[in-house]
This record gives sequence, C-alpha cells and structure tokens, in this order.
Amino acid sequence: MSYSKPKVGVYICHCGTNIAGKVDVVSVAEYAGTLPFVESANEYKFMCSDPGQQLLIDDVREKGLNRVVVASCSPRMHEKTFRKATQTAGINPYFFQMACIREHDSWVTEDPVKATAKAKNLVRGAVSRVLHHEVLFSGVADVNPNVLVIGGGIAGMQAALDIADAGKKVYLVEREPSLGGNMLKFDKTFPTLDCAACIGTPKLVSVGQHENIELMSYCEVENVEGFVGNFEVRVRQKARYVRLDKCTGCGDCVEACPITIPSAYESGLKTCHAIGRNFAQAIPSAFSIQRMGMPPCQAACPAGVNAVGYMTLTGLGKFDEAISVVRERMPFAAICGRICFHPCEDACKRGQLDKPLAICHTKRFLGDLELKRGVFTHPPMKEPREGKVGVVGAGPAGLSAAYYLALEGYPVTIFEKLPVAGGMLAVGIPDYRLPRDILEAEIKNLMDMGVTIKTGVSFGRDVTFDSLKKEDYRAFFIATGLHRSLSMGIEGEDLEGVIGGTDLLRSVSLNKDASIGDRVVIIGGGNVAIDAARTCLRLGAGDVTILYRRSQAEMPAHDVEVEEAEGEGVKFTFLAAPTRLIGENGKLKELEFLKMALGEPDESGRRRPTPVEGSETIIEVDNVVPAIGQMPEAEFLAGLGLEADPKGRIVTDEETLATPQSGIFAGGDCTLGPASFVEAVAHGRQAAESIQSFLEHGGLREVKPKEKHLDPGLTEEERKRARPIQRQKMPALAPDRRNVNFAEVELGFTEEMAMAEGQRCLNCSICCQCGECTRKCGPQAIDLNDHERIHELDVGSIIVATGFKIFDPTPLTHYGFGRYPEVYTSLQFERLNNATGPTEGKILTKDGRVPEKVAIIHCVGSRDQAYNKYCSRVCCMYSMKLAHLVKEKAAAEIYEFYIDIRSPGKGYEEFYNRLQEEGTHFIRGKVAEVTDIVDDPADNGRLTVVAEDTLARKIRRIPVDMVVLSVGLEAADGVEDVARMVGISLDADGWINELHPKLGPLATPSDGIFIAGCCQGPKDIPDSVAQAQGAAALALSLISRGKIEIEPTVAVVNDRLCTGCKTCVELCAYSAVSFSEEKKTAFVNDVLCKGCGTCAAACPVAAISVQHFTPDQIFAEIEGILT
Amino acid sequence: MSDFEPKIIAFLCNWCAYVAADTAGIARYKQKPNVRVIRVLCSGMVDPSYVLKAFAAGADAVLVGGCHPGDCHYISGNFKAMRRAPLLKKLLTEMGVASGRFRLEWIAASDAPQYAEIINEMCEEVAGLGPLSPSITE
Amino acid sequence: MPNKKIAIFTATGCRACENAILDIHYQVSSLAHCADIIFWPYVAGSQWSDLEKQENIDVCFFAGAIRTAGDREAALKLREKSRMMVACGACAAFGGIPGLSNLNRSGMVGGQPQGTTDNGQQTHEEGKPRGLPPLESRVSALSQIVKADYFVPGCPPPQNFLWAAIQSLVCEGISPARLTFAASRLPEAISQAVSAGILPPKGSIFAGEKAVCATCSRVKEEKRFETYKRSYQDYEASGRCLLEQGLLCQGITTRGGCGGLCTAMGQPCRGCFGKAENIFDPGAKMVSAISSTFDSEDAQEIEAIVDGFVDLLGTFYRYTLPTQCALLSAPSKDLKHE
Amino acid sequence: MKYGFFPGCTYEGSAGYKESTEAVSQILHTELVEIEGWNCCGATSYWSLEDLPAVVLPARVMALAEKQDFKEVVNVCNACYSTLRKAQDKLAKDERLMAQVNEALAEEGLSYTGSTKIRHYMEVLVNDLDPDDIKKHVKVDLEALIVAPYYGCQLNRPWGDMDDRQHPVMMDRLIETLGASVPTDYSAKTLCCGASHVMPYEKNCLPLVKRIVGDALSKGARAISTVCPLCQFNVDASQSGLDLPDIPVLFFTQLLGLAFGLEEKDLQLKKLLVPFKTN
Repeated sequence: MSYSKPKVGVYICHCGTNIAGKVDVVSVAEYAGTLPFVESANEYKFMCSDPGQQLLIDDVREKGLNRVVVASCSPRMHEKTFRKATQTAGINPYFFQMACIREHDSWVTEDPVKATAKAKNLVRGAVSRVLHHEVLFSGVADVNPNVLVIGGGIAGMQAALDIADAGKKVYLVEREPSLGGNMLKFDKTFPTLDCAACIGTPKLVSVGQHENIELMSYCEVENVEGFVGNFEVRVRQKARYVRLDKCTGCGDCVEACPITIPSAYESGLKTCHAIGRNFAQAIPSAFSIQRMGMPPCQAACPAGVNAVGYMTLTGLGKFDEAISVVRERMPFAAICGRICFHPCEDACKRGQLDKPLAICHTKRFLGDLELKRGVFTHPPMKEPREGKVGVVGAGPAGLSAAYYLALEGYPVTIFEKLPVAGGMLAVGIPDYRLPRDILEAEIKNLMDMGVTIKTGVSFGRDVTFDSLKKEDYRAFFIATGLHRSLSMGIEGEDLEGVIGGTDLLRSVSLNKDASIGDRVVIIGGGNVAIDAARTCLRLGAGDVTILYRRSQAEMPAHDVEVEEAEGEGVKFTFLAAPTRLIGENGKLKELEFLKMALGEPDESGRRRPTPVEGSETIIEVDNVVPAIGQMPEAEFLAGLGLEADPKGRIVTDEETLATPQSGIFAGGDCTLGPASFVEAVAHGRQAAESIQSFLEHGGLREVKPKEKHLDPGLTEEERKRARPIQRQKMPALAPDRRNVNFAEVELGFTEEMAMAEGQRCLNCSICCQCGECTRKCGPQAIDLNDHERIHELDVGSIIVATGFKIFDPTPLTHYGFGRYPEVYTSLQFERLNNATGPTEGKILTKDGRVPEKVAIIHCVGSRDQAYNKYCSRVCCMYSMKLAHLVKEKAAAEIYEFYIDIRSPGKGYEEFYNRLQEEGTHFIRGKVAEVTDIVDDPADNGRLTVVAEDTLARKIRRIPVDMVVLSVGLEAADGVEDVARMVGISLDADGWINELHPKLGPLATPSDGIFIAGCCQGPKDIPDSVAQAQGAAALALSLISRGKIEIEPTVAVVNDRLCTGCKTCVELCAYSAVSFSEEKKTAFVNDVLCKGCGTCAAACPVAAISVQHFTPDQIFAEIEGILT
Repeated sequence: MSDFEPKIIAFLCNWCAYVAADTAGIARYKQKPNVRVIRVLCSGMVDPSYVLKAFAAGADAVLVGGCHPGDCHYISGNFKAMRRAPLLKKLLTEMGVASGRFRLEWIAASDAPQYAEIINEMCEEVAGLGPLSPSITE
Repeated sequence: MPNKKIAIFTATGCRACENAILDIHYQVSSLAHCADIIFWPYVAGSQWSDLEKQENIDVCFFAGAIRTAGDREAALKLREKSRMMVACGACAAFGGIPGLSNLNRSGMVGGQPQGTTDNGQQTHEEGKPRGLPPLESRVSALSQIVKADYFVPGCPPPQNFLWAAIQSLVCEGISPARLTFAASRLPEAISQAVSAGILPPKGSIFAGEKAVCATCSRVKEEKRFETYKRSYQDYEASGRCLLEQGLLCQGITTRGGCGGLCTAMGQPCRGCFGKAENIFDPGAKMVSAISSTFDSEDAQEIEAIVDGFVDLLGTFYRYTLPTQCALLSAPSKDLKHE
Repeated sequence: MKYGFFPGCTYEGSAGYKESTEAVSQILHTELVEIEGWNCCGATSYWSLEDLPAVVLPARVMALAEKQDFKEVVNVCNACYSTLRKAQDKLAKDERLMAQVNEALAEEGLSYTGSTKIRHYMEVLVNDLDPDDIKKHVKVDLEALIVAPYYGCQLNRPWGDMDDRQHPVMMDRLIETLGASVPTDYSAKTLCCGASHVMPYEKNCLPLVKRIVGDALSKGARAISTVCPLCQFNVDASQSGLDLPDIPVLFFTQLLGLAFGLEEKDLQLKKLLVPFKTN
C-alpha cells in the first residue's frame, strides 16, 4: 500500500472502569477525531480483548487507515499485542503508537477533569508522533546450540546436566580443580538430613561422564564477546601440572610432596600438600598442583636456578635430589656457591620477615658434598647426536654451553687459548675465593660427560672456522670473555711497576706470584679491583689502597667483598682520580691524584665525579694497579670477521645470541661487557638451546611461554608458616691481617646448617617443583613444565552460576573469631561434621575434647547495618541442622542465639519444632561478645557467650566449649568480572540483577545470559536446583527457537551528514560503532547495536539516529503533547 | 501561583524509570497531573536538544529518569546522561532557565514510591517558579 | 536577455561582506556583463534617491544585521523593490556578532543613542547621516524582518560561494564552467541547479553540506574531553583535533564549506556558517557532543570539568544568537510565510 | 606540640594522675595548656534527664576552647572525652539544639561552632609522637613487668574511629614501647568498671571489676594500666571486696613515669590503694 497521505485511526480503551472510571473516554475520542490526519477515532471497553483488536483490524481495512494509535495501558503491557493486530490489519507493525493513559493517568490522577485533559495531551502526542513513523522490519540471526555454564557448583552442574540430556553441547567452566562448589563441603542438608555427599557425588559423576558436557575444571572465563545466539568466549586454563588423561588418582604423589600448607578446602582446619585433591570422590579425579607462580628467588636468578626446589629438598636432608635440581640450570654448584653474587637472596621473601635464606651457601654445601663423595649428578644425557659444536673459550659461558649441549648428546670441543680451562674462574678469581681444586674438579666432571677441552689453542691462529668446518664442525659458540685491562689514558702508564688488574690476577693464578712492592695503589671500584687488592696483601704488600673516583655507594663491587677486603686491611680513598704517574728512570715512584666531587647523574644513573680544582695530591707508591675495566681483544674479533660495537663487544641477537654469520653464536662477557659468573652460565644455556634448534631444524628457538612471577609481597599466611629458625652463619677464617693467605676464607656449611637453612624456606610458590612427585608418579602424569592455555569457545547462550562465598567474621572482633581457637565459622563446622573432614566427622575441640556445650550465633554478617543488611536466608535452617547434628553426635547442650527464626519452606517449620522438642535452647538476642573470661572457675578454659535474652529480659553469660558463627552469604569473588564480561549488572549488595524480580528471575537484561543459584541472591539447595533447571529450560527454548529476532530499534548513520568526527565511536558500550577509514564516516554494526541511542544523542550533527526513536519522532511527540 | 498548572515533560528510560512510573500507577501512588511521560530506551538517548525542544515548545520543566549508576540496561548509557546534565544545566541557567526546571534522577524499576515523590515535589517546585520565560541571565 | 538589476547594501555590519564581493576579482567583469549595479552605496556611492527611481530590482545582496530603525527601514524598502533577497554573511543570515548584544539585558539594546535626529529618522540625502537612528529592542537577522530567499553565510562569506550565488542568481548560469570550483562543496541540489542555470530552491544556503569537521585537515584520534582550554592556553597548533585538545572548536556542529580554514591555522572554529543542516540547536549539540566524552564517571569530577567552562551562550551562539538559539530566538519570517 | 587541656573534675583528686601527667607531658614536649574557666562536663547524669543542660555544659568547655583558639581539646578521662564527643555529635546533627545552646552561651559572650577536635592524651601520645622519640626517654628497664592494658568501655565507643572497639591495641603498643610487656590477649580491655554505679549498686559492680582484675591475673599480668580516673579508682578500690590476689592499678602516665625513671613525687604511687612495688 502507499503511505502518501497519513490516515490515522485512534482507539481509546476504557479498560473496564480502570480508565473510563476517571477519564472521560468519549470526549477524548471526540477530541482525537478533530486532530489532523485522524480518519477515525473510537473508544471501546477492552481494546486488548479479541473483539477490541478485531474492531481495530476491521476499521483499518475498511477505512484504509495506515497509522494506528491506541490509548490504554502501558506499552510494556500490550504494545506487542497491538503491533500484531496492526500487522494483521495489513500495515507495518511499526506504524503503531501507544499512549499510556492508565498507569500514567487514570490510576494516579485525582481530578477527573485534569485526568481527561492529560489523556488528550498524551493522545495528541501519540498521533503527531505516529505520523513520523517509518516502515521497519526486525532482523533475524541463527542461535548457536552450544551453551556455556560458568560455575560447577550444584546449580551449574544441574543446569549443565539438563541441557546435556537434551542432547546439546555444554561447556562447564569451574575455576577450582574439581566440581562441587560449596554444597559438597556440607555434611547433611536441611531439613531432610540426607547427606550432601550422597546426593552430590552422583551428580559429579554424571557430569564427569556425560558425553555432551565438556568439563573445563581449573579454568576461568577471561572474555566474552558477541551477542545472544552467538557469543565468542575466551577461557583461560590454569596450569594444573597433572595430565588429566594420565593421572590414575592413586595418590602416591601426595606422600612424596614435601610442602605442607593449611587446606583452603578444609577452611584451615587441616593441612594439605602442594599436590592434592579436595576429596576422594572429586571430579575430575585427577590431582592438581598449587603453584602461585615463579618465586622471587628463581625469577631473580639470571640462570633461573630453582632455589626453592633445592632449598626445600635440602631442608629434608634429600641432598642428592637437591643437587639434581641445581644441575637442571647450574652446571657448577660448588663454584656458583662460592662466587655468585646471589641476587636470589636479595629477592628472597624471608628477607622481609628476618633474614633471607642463605641460598648461595647451601648451594655450595651441596656442590662440596658431591665433590667429596666423588659423584656427579646431572640430568639424564640424551642419545649421542650428529653435529659437532666448537666452543671458543673455556670460561663459564663456554663451559656451560658445552654442558647443556653435551646433555643433549652433541659432541662438543672447547678451544682455550690459555694453558688452563676456566677462563676468569681460573685466572681472574683468586684462590682464596675459589680454590683451584674445586674449579678443576667441576671442569673434570664436564669432561667425564664427554666434553673435549683443548687448552693452549689460539682460535684464529691454530684453528679457524674454515679449518674446523672442514672437520665438519656445524656450529660455533664464541665466549672469549674480556681479558685486556683498559688503560687509564694518563701520563706514565708505561712505567715499570704499573700492572693491569686482570694481568696481575692472571699472572698470580698461573704462576702463583708477581713482583709487588710494599705500597700498592689499586685504581677502580669493581670486583677486579677488590680481588687485586686482596691478592696484593697476600703477595706481601704492606700498604694497599683502593683509589675510587666515586663514593662507596657507587662502587660496583659487591658489598660482601668490600667488607671482607676492609676486614683484611685494604684501605679506601674515595672521590679521587689519578692524574699522572711520576717515575724515576723508567720506574714508577709517585702517583698524583685529584679530589673529586659528585655532580649530576650520568647515563649509568650514577653521579658523575667532577674534579676539584687545585686538589692535586702526590703520594709515593711502588705499584699502581689499574682495574678500571676490561675489553675483548679487538683484533681477534676482527680476525673472525665478527661485528663489534664501539665498546668492542660482539653484536648478537639478544634472544638467540646468534651473530650475523649463520651457525656462529656468541655469549658471555665478550657480548655483555663485564658481567657476572651466573650471567655467563645463563648465556651458555641460552646459546646451547639456540644451537640445538639450529642444528635440529636450521631455524632458531621459538620463545617459550614464560611463567608469571608471583607477588613479591609477604603474606600473613607465609608469616604464620615461617619456622622460627635463624639464618645460619657461614664459618670463616678470622680476617686477621697476619695470616691472610691464599687459603679459602669461607669454610662452608655443615649438613645440619644446610638442613636448618632449607627449613627456613617459606615456600612462597607453594609447589617448589622439586620433582619429588614426578619421581613417585607411576604413570608419569606430572608435567612440571605445564603452563596456562587459552581456549576459544562459540556458544549461543551462557548460564552464570558463580554461587556465593561465606562472610568473613574476622572484623567482628567481639565474636573472637581467629582469636579463640574454639570459635568456628559454620562452614568450618560443616567440615568438622563431615566424614571426609579433618576429624572424620567427630565433633571435637582443637584439643580433642568432646564438647558439652555449644553456642550457635545467628545472623553473623547478615541483618547487620554495619555489614550486610539483607537476610542470608539459609543460616537459621543450617544452624538448626548443625545443632541437631551436634546433639546427635556429642549429646551436647546447644544454645542458639537468634534474632528471628526464619523457616519458610517445605518441612522447615516442622524441623524447627523438632529442634525445640530435642531441647535445643533458643535464646532470642544478638550476642554482645564471646570472651574467655569465665565467672565460675569451674568453667576455666571455656568461652563465655554474653547476650541479652530479650524474652527473659536479662543478660545471659553462658559458658560453652565451642562457638559456631552462622555466617551469612556474600556473592562469590570475581562475580563482578563475570558480570562485566557478559554485560549484566550487580545490585548494591553484589548479587546479580535479574531481568525482573518477579517475572524474570532467571533471565537478565542481556539476551542469552541466564542466571541460576546463589549468584542472584542467597538461597538454599532446592531453590538453586530449581533455578538451574529453569535456566536450562530458558537456554534450551532459545536453542529450539533456532533464530533470534533482532529489534529494528538500532542506530543508523546518515553518511550524507556524518563528518567522521569520531565522537560516537568511544561511547558505545557494545563497540557497535566503528570508524570506516575508506568512507571517513562512522559505521554501526546493527547486530551488536542494542539501540540505547547514546551515540545518536552525542552526534554533533545529528547524523546518527535510532530507528523508531528518531529526533523528529520525539520532537513530534513533544510538540503534540505541549501545543 | 495556585491556578498555574505547569507542564512538565519526563523522559523516562524504558528499563528503570518508565517501569517505576508504571509500578507507581499499579500501586495507585497519587501524582499531580502536570507530568507527561515520553518513553525513551535509555537516559543516554536523551539528547540535550530534546530538553531544549521541550522548553521551546512550552514545557515549564523537564525531568530525565534513568537507571541507577551501575544498573544501566545498556551498561553505561546513564553515565553519559550523568556527564551531560551539569553542562546542560549551565547552558540553561545562562538562558535564564532556573536549575529547578531541569532534573536528572536515578529511578530504579522498584522505586515507584520515590518516583511519585519526585513527580509531586517537582510539580510543587515548578509551580512555585511560575511559567518559564527564558531570558538572558548575567 | 536584459541585464539584471542588482543592489548591494550593508545594514549594521563591518562591510567585509561587500569587500568579499569585490574579492571575486576578474569575475567582477563577467558580473558587469550581465548585471547593472543600480544601488551600491559603499562602492558606487549610490544614494537612496537612486533607489527611489527604480521600480524593481532583480537581486539584492543584503549584508549586516538589523539593529537600528534605519536598518529595518532599509530592509523593508529593499525587500519591497527586490525580486530576490540574498542574506549575505553571518550578520544578515543569523544576526552575527552584532546579535551578541541580545545577551545584554541592561537596556543597551533599544532606546535613543546620542546623535540621532529628533524624529529619530536617518535621512539619506547626500548620503550624509546626521546621526544614528534609534536602536531596535533586539538585534535581528534579515529573515526575521523580511523574507530572505537565499543565504550566503560566513564572516565574511568565502568568495567562491558568493560567486556561486552571483552566478546562479544573477548570471543565471552563464559560463557555468567557472563554477565547478565553488560547486564542488555545494550541496547536490544547489550545485546541480547552479550548473544547470536554473534557480536553486528557495531558502537554499550557499555553503557546504557537511559540518566543518568533514573537511578539517586535523588528525582525529579519540574524543575524550579532559579539561576546558581557551585558545591563549598551550596546545598543539598543528596536528591533533583541537576539540580533542580541550578547545571548544565548533567545527563539529557548524555548517562547512569553508574547508576548515581557521582550524587548519590552529584556531578553533567559531561557527560563522551557523549550525549544520540537521541540527535543532547548536548549543545543545555542542553540550551533548562534548560532555558525552567527558573523561570521568564521577559526579564531582564532572562538576569540576564543567566549572572550567565560561560564557556558553556567547561561545555556542557567537554568530547565531538572534536566530538559532531555540529558547532565545524570535521566529523567522519565512516560517510565518509557509 | 601545644594542646588545649580539659582536666575534668576528678583529675586533681585521683591518685597521682595530675602529677604524673604533668611530669610526663613535660618530658615528651606535649604541652597541655589548661582551658581557662572550664567547668564540669556534666558526666553521664544529665543525658538521661534533659538534653539542653547535658549539652550546654560540654559545649561551654568547647566554646571556651574555641575562644582561646585551641584546635584540639585533650582529655585524660574517658567520661569527659565521651561526653564532649557525644555533645559534639548531637549538636552537629541538631540545628535547633545548636541554636538553643548558643543562645545560652551568648549569656557569657561565648559561641560554639564545633570546630575543635576532641582527643584523649593516651591517643595523642600514640598518634602524634614517634615511638622512637618516646623510647629515647626510657631509663628504667621494665622488661620483667607485665601490664594489662585496661581501656575502659567509653574511650572508643560508640565511635570506634580510634582503634578496634572491642580489642584496641594503642596502649598495648605504648606499653611495649616502654619496654614492658602486655599479656597475650587480655580480654577485659574494654569491659565496664561500673562507673558511678559502684556507689549505689556495689554488689552489682563487683563482678564487673572481678572480671577485669581476674582476667588480668589469669593472663599473668602484674599491673593494670588505665586511662581514666574513675576506671582507676573503681578497679583499685573495689579489689578489697574481691577474693582475688591484689594487683596494682596505675595510670598510664605513671607507667610512663616509671619507665622514664621519675621519682615518687612525680608519680605519687603511694596514693594507690593496692601498692605498686617496683622490682
């Protein structure tokens, strides 16, 4: 039909007397007849009745109307009805407009005249609006039949089962390692007293076995996108470390686990291990490992050595196991244990409590022990493989690379220029810090693994890449370190008596001596300077001074060593820089230096020293040892054709250590500049991995997912866990000036000390990956390298069943929870009652007595202005259930302190009566305090519950053995995130808002999102199950509809006007508005658009409008109403 | 002022405020007859132009009703309304429209009594202010 | 065909519009070909007496706002004689800068300023005004006094649109080729009419179709309004969208066509082309667009941002107060006519 | 630091509170400047009878403080403290009453705005001083001394903005700062001592004191420390009526004095009914 000239039909409804009783409907109809474009105006008793609708339809057909207005009840009531009628009459349903003259007028206006006038206004508004209506059609989209259920408690399980039974696919996401939620923690259920486990576990099993249910335990929903019928969900699978498919649930691992922590599942009444299972019937039955993330010590270690792992094992005296943990990432325990600057200890959380663990010393102990025993523990070696690898330089980097390559089964040869292997370890670090025999022993271990070390071979001269490639070496690792001392660039450096720090140390190491006079000045503040100084003392120098241009704070040398040096008598002159060396016939005689002042910080962040004018000082010296840094032999690198940076370091890829030349890798000091031993070892491993993947598949190692670090803050939990043991003191030679020699200063831990140290570990990561369980696990189900995974799901609807958590009563200090051991939360008490609980269901006090008197306090955290104002609904009933159980099991006197008893529900009131008959004392009054002060000495050791008995009108002080706090329910943690993701809202108390409190309790304002159980508010098991089944039905009906209608009330952009100013883009809560780069205008995705009109309102040029709510339609209504 | 019957336009969001208005009706909360409700999908949809239009067309006051912050059916539409109100008020004041003549209220679906209260109180106030005659204020 | 008779006049205004007409350069010659300028006091020194002689004028380009009794008289007189009346420039079209005096309630508008003749009439003999005629109670745009047929907005109007208007109204499409440069930015309907040499629909506005933003050369990233800035404050003169930097640039709500001249120079748009096509009230839209993107959901913070704003009326209706402010404008004549 | 000081009626009469407070505040440089012309706070009696006088009395004290421009009024008595605060709260909420009160005060040319902050000296020491500064003055080693910190019921209730209502720890910290120790978990910290009821209803009040003393003894305390003259008096005096070993009840200021090595004249320990024996 054509809509050329609007012909409007207006229908005024009497709604019996509801409208007509107040509004003069006849005069309204007459008035309507006078309005422009109105062809026909009628009133009728009940427009919504069939005859009423028929009247409308016939009228439209006969008079050829093309617009319809009905003035009656609220459009929320009958808009759909009349739209259908309009459609049936043969015109577009959106050519209909409704005026609400009942709820907004006849029912609320007192004066009939004014009511009638108002009705006329509203009708006129509707008429002038409908003239501007446009033809609209609602769109359709398919519904994906898969359903996501969030939460594996009783509600979630039930919903999943019902949907799965209907033959639809369900993804059930549970964040705990196993199903069951809170219900499975309970003992009996009220009022029928059937046991929760007995009715719960069958559900677990059927969920676990159902072919249509994909159970995703230990998972969390991370993101939800899309719209009803077509949600895209991202789920994060937490690392379980146990393979579900392999674990048989035998439990051998649990005995093996050295970690013991309070069990969260048993709400702290019992301890558990890092690996475990909440209860025997758990589904999935597979165990899981609790790991908080990478502990600070391991995170801090450049080589990533698993310190917690071997510390824990050492604590147990399992030294062999401990050393093998060390060797996973550290080839040289004894060496590392001596010379490492142990960043792990700086990071150790125990440091926040008293002193960090002596990780380094313990490692040394393990290494020494092994050497003493003459064994060498290392991870199993792989089968020999093809591909010879040449390593240049037998320093820590080279050796470590060789170690890891050898483990992988590659033949490795190390070429070392010096006559000895070890690099700086051998010729840089003096004996008194690292005895030669230790070094040699650990290097020998390497050679026993099959590594060849060729000393005295100068790479580039004796052998070259080409010569070796001919011997089919397939890859090379350059780790030649830094050996050349930097010159100070001042006059007189060539004088006799000036000897470079590293040169000094080298010559001393190689031939145990160097001619050193009495007065020696060392230049520099690094470790080499300190080593040089202490070495000079040992060579007999009488007066050894370290000259450093900055202050002590800026010294790069490690504090420990500075202290030791001072202890031995080394002098320090800070803020002084040499300017000139004065000699006499070629021999050094005097040193001139300038005083320095600290200026602005330089690029290294340290404050730059600036000379103080005229502060020249001259002192007499026999030797000057410049130790201001080292550099690689430049010409050597040039010889190899390797690119070097300005500082002479080899340029490599940071991640893979590959040089531009294929097959050639470089690491250690020659790429890092002066770095530490452990960093060199780390580089060695890094290189080994790169080289392996290079040899395996020509490519380079892809980056593995890294474990996230755990929060370095010390938790209360850990504070409690800490064993009261002092940090063990390292026995050392007395720093007595007279007998300073090359004998080692530190003497090492005893077994007892090591064990004590190990026991100090807080196990902040919980699982320490010590590998005890893996060794015990028959089916090899444990994979300690497991990591987080992301799953993508496509579903059509989502059921949120995130449940509740109990109120934490700690803040109510007057109830003494946490202060008096015999004050329990109701959930703890459930566990106490539960046969699988800490006491196998016996009611016992912490000191094992059977209680004679038990008090149960109602409304803890509920009906309380200070906490939650709402009633938690289940507390009265479960309190009485607990009362009954205690009476049954312990024959104790029970005192229930209540405000009101609320027992609405089938058999509930009867249960209350039963309890009264059983002789439970019900005392009506809120408890003032629970105290350990007793009036009668006979009650010593008991708790006194003080309350006003409001019925007896007196204060009661009742001594009891146990107090149970009937804590209220609160929305589960993280529900706000879930709500945000699925686009629904929470009420003030944190519960999810349902669509309608009466008529839409399971639906939400977001289509396709349904709710069940306690996430919507406190409720008991039957209600939760009922809701679950209801929600399942809603999901299924959505699925069986197959298609969803998309309202045409969506925003549309008028490209002719849109300027592309992007005002609207960021405003859309559904990201439905985007900016089209080619058209330079905004674009609305009408599938995502919900029609809220925020963009339209904001559009500065009114280029966007929401269909059926366009400005001209609204304006027309305004004018209609007002003119 | 007693004979003066102000005309008040109320833009109510479909999910909270409008429902409250309906519920108020069902509960028969008596209200002054001066308010005319215009249904919008969300308070975030109420373009200040609508408000000016209403005033220009002869309204003596305008009420915008939306869901409480956090409860918006469209997640955050009501926050947009909340952002607009103060600047709009400022513009209106400069135009000589007393601040009592424009109100933004959070009215939950269950707030029927509050709704009736707001309506009556607003009618009172506006009746007191008298008919709107916009003029420049300095 | 006979030459068109045209008149050019400025009421209360700065005469920049008339200069803009001169700015069509060599095209003045082609204007001369098809038109006789029979009344142009500013350039031709015409007298009102010259006008009296004419019984009719084809096109009158009327600039300036109606502020005095004299202005009103001139408007009525010219309307009476002219077949087509073109409101030329922001003042004639919307009230313009003089219109801002409507903001002033304290009686400056209206009354008898010094130097007016006792009968308040301004006589035009020898074009020597003896004083100012009395002021109107409120400043109006041309269309609020008499019906205006066409509008060329801008302060002053860019010469290409002026030329487009002259071409189509005066030359009626002679050498339309010359037009293309101007037509390019004109709304479909007008440019077609212009190039076809027929009259554009009455009420046509010789300006762009989209708002200024569309042709602004600045980079729009994300609208998030943090704090109100004024143009003397520190901001990126080049590059990022000025509004996104906190300046109240009205390019988002203002009819375009200028090509974003000011914004390109780092000056926020002041809205001299009036509100864009679909807008009910420019102030309301500015409020909505800006406040919707306030970078806060906290009532106090929002209040704080709003406190920063000053003189919303004077800013949002700088050129349009008499005509485009929904609450404060008098209706325009052409509404009455239809 | 300078504070307006409201001694209250019982200050001077109580066993060494005045002397020790003066001596200690001098050492700790917390100058307590007595509010000139102060009057009795009215204590609890009026509250149950008539609002206006109940409020006017404390209001006058605070008005005086305002006039003598003290930002803060320091009390040493729980009753004074809570009465002043109660009045302050009541007046803040009740404009009518406020007007009446000011009308009354106007008689003396005083007015009350509610600007002064009401504080207790013990809380001042804990919050305004650095514990290390207090430590500096400690001369006597009290390590062996176990002191039960008894706060009384009015200090932090109903407000609870000073510390935990039920189990405050401020004084515990203070005592530890002095080198003495507190019993683990003294449960009677905030029980009521019977206050003024001790006189008329002695037999009802004895059990109250018994709990305070009994718990202290059973938790191994050798002394009880109080912050309120009435608390001190009740707990000290009532012990004769208890079948329990005696335990001395000191003012916290006396305890500070002991630690600072002050002499008897500053401490007036002899005035305690249950004698306190050093060593």
